Amino acid sequence: MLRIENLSAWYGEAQVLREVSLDVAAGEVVTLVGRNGAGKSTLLRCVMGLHAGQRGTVELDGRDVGRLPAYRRARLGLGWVPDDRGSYATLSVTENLTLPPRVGPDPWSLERVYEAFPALHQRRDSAATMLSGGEQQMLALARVLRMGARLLLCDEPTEGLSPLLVRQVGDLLREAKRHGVTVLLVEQNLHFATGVADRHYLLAEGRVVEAMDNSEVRSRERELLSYLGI
Amino acid sequence: MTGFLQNTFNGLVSGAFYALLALGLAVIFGMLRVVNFAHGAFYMLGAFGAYVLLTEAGVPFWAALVIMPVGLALVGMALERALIHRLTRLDPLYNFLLTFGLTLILQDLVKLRYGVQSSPYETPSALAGSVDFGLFDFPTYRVFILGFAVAVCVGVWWVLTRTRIGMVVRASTERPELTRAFGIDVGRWVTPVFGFGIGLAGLAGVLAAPMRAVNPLMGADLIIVVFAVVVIGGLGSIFGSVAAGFGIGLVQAWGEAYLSDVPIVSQTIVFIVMAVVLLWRPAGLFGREEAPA
Amino acid sequence: MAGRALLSARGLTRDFRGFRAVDGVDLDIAAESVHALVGPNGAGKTTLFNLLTGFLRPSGGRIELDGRDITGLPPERVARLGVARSFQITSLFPQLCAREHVELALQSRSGLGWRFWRSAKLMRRYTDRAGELLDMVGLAELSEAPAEALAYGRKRALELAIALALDPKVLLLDEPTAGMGLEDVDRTVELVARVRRGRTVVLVEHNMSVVGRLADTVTVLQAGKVLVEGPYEQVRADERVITAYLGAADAAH
Amino acid sequence: MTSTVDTATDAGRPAPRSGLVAVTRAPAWLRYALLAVGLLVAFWLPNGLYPAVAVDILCWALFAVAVDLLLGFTGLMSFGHAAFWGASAYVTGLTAIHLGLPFPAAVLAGALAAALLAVPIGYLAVKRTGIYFAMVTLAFAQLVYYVANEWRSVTRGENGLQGVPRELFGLDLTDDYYFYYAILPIVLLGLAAAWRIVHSPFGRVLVGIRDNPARARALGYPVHRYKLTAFVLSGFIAGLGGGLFAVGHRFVSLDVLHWTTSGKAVIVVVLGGIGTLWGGVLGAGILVRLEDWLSFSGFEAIGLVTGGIFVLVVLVFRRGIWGSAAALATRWSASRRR
Amino acid sequence: GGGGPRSGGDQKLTGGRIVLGVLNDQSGAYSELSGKNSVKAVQMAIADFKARHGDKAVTGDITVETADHQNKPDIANSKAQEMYDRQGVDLILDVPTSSAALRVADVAKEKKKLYFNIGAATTDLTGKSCNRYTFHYAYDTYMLANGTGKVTTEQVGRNWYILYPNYAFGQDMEKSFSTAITAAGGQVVGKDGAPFPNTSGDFSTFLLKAPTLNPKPQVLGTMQAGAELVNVVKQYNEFKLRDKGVGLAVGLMFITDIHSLTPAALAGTTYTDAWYWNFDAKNREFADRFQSETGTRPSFAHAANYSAATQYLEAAQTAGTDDADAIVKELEGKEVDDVFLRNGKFRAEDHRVVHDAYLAQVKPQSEVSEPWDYVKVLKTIPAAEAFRAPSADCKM
Ligand SMILES: Nc1ncnc2c1ncn2[C@@H]1O[C@H](COP(=O)(O)OP(=O)(O)OP(=O)(O)O)[C@@H](O)[C@H]1O
Ligand SMILES: Nc1ncnc2c1ncn2[C@@H]1O[C@H](COP(=O)(O)OP(=O)(O)OP(=O)(O)O)[C@@H](O)[C@H]1O
Ligand SMILES: [Mg+2]
Ligand SMILES: [Mg+2]
Repeated sequence: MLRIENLSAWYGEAQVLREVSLDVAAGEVVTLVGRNGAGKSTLLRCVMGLHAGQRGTVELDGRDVGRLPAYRRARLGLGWVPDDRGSYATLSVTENLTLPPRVGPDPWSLERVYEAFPALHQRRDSAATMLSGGEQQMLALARVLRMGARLLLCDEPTEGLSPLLVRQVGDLLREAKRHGVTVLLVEQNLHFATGVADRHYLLAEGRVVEAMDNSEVRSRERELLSYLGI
Repeated sequence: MTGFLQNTFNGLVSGAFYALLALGLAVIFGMLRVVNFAHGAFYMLGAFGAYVLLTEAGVPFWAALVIMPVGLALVGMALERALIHRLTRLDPLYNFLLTFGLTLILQDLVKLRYGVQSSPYETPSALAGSVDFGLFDFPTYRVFILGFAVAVCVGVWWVLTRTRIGMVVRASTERPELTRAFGIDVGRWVTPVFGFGIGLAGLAGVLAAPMRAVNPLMGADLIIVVFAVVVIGGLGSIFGSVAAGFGIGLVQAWGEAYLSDVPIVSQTIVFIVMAVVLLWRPAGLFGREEAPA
Repeated sequence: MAGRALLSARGLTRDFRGFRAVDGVDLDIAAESVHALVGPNGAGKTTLFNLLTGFLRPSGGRIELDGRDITGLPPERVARLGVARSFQITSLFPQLCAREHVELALQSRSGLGWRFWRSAKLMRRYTDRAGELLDMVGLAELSEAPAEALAYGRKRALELAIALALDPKVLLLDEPTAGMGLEDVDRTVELVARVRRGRTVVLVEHNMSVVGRLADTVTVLQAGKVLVEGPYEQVRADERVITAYLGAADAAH
Repeated sequence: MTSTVDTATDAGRPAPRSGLVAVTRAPAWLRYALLAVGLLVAFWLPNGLYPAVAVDILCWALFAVAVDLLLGFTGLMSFGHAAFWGASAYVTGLTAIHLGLPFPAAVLAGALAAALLAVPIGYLAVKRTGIYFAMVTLAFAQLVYYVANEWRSVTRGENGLQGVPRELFGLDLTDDYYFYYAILPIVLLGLAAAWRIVHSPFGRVLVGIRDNPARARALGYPVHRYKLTAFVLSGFIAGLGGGLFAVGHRFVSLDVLHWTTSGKAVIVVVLGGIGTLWGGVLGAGILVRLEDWLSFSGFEAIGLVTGGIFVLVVLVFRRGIWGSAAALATRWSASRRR
Repeated sequence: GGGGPRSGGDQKLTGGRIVLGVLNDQSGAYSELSGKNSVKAVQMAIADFKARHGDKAVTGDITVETADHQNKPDIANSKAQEMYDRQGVDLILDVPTSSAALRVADVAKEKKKLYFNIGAATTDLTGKSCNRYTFHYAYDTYMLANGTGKVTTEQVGRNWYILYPNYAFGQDMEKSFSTAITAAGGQVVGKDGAPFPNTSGDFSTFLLKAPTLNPKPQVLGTMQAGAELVNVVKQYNEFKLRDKGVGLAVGLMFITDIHSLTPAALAGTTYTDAWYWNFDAKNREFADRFQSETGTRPSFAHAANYSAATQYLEAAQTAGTDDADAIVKELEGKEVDDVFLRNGKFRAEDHRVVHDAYLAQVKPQSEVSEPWDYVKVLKTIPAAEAFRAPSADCKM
């Protein structure tokens, strides 16, 4: 579904991605793991079309989207959960949820969102930036589900969530997957990642250094942890 | 009593101008985070445009009331595309400065072409009479202005807070990049909103032409009072700006009528109100408190 | 363990336009202890932090620091009384480099900041100490990089260095390990364990292993109220905490 | 009262990495060379220009530096600094007329009065940041304008305060040529004070506050009080300029308080370069000279030129003249070192 | 290089030539009333002077320098100094705006160079700020009030309501009007100072008050000028005060104001003018020449600038020098009659240049037969009555 080839990206003169190639098949959940500053968030922004200094190919369903502006990509079914959560101060929670247009076949209804996240229902008329950190994270996730995006780009969606909610997010992602949604996930929490993902890419210093499937990760967990740690 | 009612009515009429101008300012600010210093200049262009249309093309008031706001809205949109747009990523102060520069330019351009003398403009004949309110009668034109301004303010407020248009535009201004990532073409929205705000200023200008001296500097000092009005109402708040607009009109009229012995107060009352409001509510009467970090 | 309460709150309440985010919280933070605040998202932890540090004014209740009433003091006053905090959502000076951040923090308790007639070279006296602190959090090589160019996890580390630079009596850390890689989480835990000596630390964390390794006392908040308070082992076994916060599986580990 | 907390995003932060930094990092020889050139130009000025114009340039230079102290280093754009410039002009004029003090003493009195006026205005204004601050200061300056306009018994209203003496221990300073050199030390002192403030520990704190006020509070810095102090200091320096201006023209008119005066000060700063300090001096020289030339040129639309400069600088030349030059110099010296 | 007093030499003319400086508003509120066309008027005066004297002229080298003071007194100050010092100007002309006018008077005194003020209204120029080198030429607040107040009280109605802008000019005008009205047997039943500048542009509070006063005023005297006058008149018409029996008298109005309001809006309004282009054949002849030069009819200020330049040059011709003291001596007490100055006299006591003034009334639109022909002159106020007696405040 998503194919990235020889993607490089720069901030000014500093190169943060070096010839990254990876692909994600339809219906798959794939994670990107890597240490802080490895370039994971930058990669997602490149896919979304939000990063100016990039070179390489980004293909969606076999179509080169490299020249499309971000809003056109979104309409092809891309949904982005930014790492800073991206809540709108000037919009209420409900407005945050109704803002994005539908882009896919199975958009969540408002009721369904509120059922899944009762906390949001309770704060539905507050400005979104007034929410607690975790609530904002839920909002960001709920927002792309509302769009019915086919490919979710989730940047650390569990950061700052309580253990209960982390599990809930896991369930959500698995459920989304059952409905045929594809997910590219950036995650620090290896435990969470193995719970939801099929495959993993290990990113270091802007390069893909390894691609693994789930079982491989489980068996090499110790080694990987130390790799991520050193 | 009659005198009081008349003064109140007049206060509301001058308040209507403040409200229309503050509304345009608030719309633009709310959506683009731009404080448009040139708002007063566009008010002037509205009035001047009506005059030019009348004398050079024989276009009557009613047509001008449509043509000028629409025309200025287009000018505003061009301006947004050509200039304002380039500064959106920077501090809002840059746009404040830019529009300040534009103000000087616009004023001088009109001055070069039409001179500094006030230009004549007559009340449209259909509104030239007066309406009898029992206790007193009142110029029809003033009644018209009041009704018209209230209708416009309510309409705009409704669109911006109760419809999807308002929501999209607010989102686009706050986080253009993110909003784009949601499949919304931000550029398509921001420009018309700027144009719309400018159009409101132009509308106020056309309405003012029959009542006020039409000259290149007519908006220059006015805009500062309107700034004080939006600070009082709360800069981000549409409702607050409109309410403060009418409120200040009233306060000024009452001040002139009942405090004329202490001119220093009646003259500075807007700013005194502003100081008090700032002491008591730094974000303005209806402004939102800034969120904790 | 439970020594004298250094920081305490009585009946602390905060409303936001009719919504009660913190609801009559009584809290005693023992001197020289590590006290963790946990609870579901939106339970009011950050709000409680904001109240304790003066960033928000309570709608009701009072706060005492070392027996002194500090209710309603502005944040800078609270900070100068020795209460330092980090922010949940990173909050730095984007254009200053890491070293300058720490220097500013080190300087804040001297009156030097008011000397508009003296040379800024006076601030060099803090450079060495700033270097040490940055080294402690693993930012030594990045000390000259402007904060805006740091990756997220590095920014979190810098937050910590700044808080330490204030050499506070009470250190309030809001999710210090959120967004950190494992290496950094470990380092942070070690660091907190190191600096806690002679200090009181209040910690908001969702990472239960961090809580377990550090906390003497854990307070669980829910819907603005204190649900349970006690030592870690006791709290994590508590039925109410499991249903409200941890969920069954986590408790099982 | 509820406590408001500024968010980092809301804080006004006009200058992308201030030019000051660029200059400071420029090699020392460059800095001293610039200083020497600056002093030479200052001494030569009344010979090359009409002395009255040169005097104006000095006064405006102080004014601009005062505005830049706030704008560039505290992130606060005051669009109402005419209040301090003008208040000082009036107080200077009044003390000079009624007490017959030597003019430096009168100017000092004026500047102190300006600083005093800056306390209440600043107290209210520093609660807001960014664009709000600009609007609030603008409105308060207008308030001061109206008060001066109404307080006719003291200010003589529209007719202006005429006949301000240039008393200095009986020296004859009626010729602007000599007067220029009489005020030069005062102006240099004012500029040096601004430079010192920016390069003091206090100045560092200001920059921190500019970038993230909430963070600064958490570090224990009373943000409002710092901003207020900066505001008052800036008011004082603007007051020095205003007082000298009054003595220079030997009268004071309401124009000194008009908002267009505030606007002109900001133009001067932006033209010179925000956050560069010396940019303001350069900007003052250029704009004052330009206006002088324009009023003899027969060109009717002076606003067209100043407005045009403004638009141009904001759009394509954002660092201003000094800022751009400093950036160039830094790049040049860096490439030489390589 | 500036600095140091310059040596005059012992020629009769400094620098061998005469330089006239027109310092006025060329871009602001007074730019149409006076502005660049005043420069044209001065050039006409020079041409006429040369034609009159031919080879016998004191010099053939007479030039005009000009500067725009933008109504800002600080600019006026620098420009005036620069004109006298650097451009060798012997006489500065015009200078509207009272604050600027007063400041330039000081400069003239200091530099011992001549200054004829045309455009300013303040009586201080011939009062406490008078000096040996300054003459006040065209009009002042006393003249405006005296003519309109007296004649309107006698001819239109005894009871007045006065609305004035609350600043120096407005207050002066109000006082002068009140004095003139009472002297003529009238009564001021009410007066109000409106905020100045009036940002709301609204005067309705005051206008509505007028008909409710007791006794009811027959005349509304408005002292507003320029754009504010336009606002007052527009709203006066809006509230139909004329129909309610309240006539309108204006303190300070120029022909350019009538043009912008249209005669229809002002029909019947009375005011005092210093000069009117279509008053008699002599004026009209000048006006025709002026129109062929500039494309427009002259205002009083244009005529006054012409006259002032002419009188200066004639005085220099007689004195044979451009030395200011000699010319002052020549002018003081001189009686003249020209296109602007009728029964004119350069009063020695206070340097007021007195001349006939005119009470004018705006014609109804139907009687306007050609462009700019907006008023008829009701009465000529003789020079002796038109201006106040020399003030004791003036100490030469
Ligand atoms: N705005 C910026 N300017 C300059 N460099 C940047 C900027 N944003 C990120 N970088 C650098 O780019 C690199 C990759 O950043 P990125 O945010 O993609 O990392 P990440 O893998 O998402 O890290 P984290 O886990 O901390 O979120 C980092 O080294 C960072 O310092
Ligand atoms: N300024 C505010 N205005 C309105 N509501 C607020 C404001 N600040 C916080 N809240 C609400 O108060 C509640 C508590 O928020 P708080 O940030 O304290 O939660 P938290 O316990 O820190 O959660 P998390 O773990 O997700 O960070 C939330 O429901 C939030 O929406
Ligand atoms: Mg990231
Ligand atoms: Mg929190």
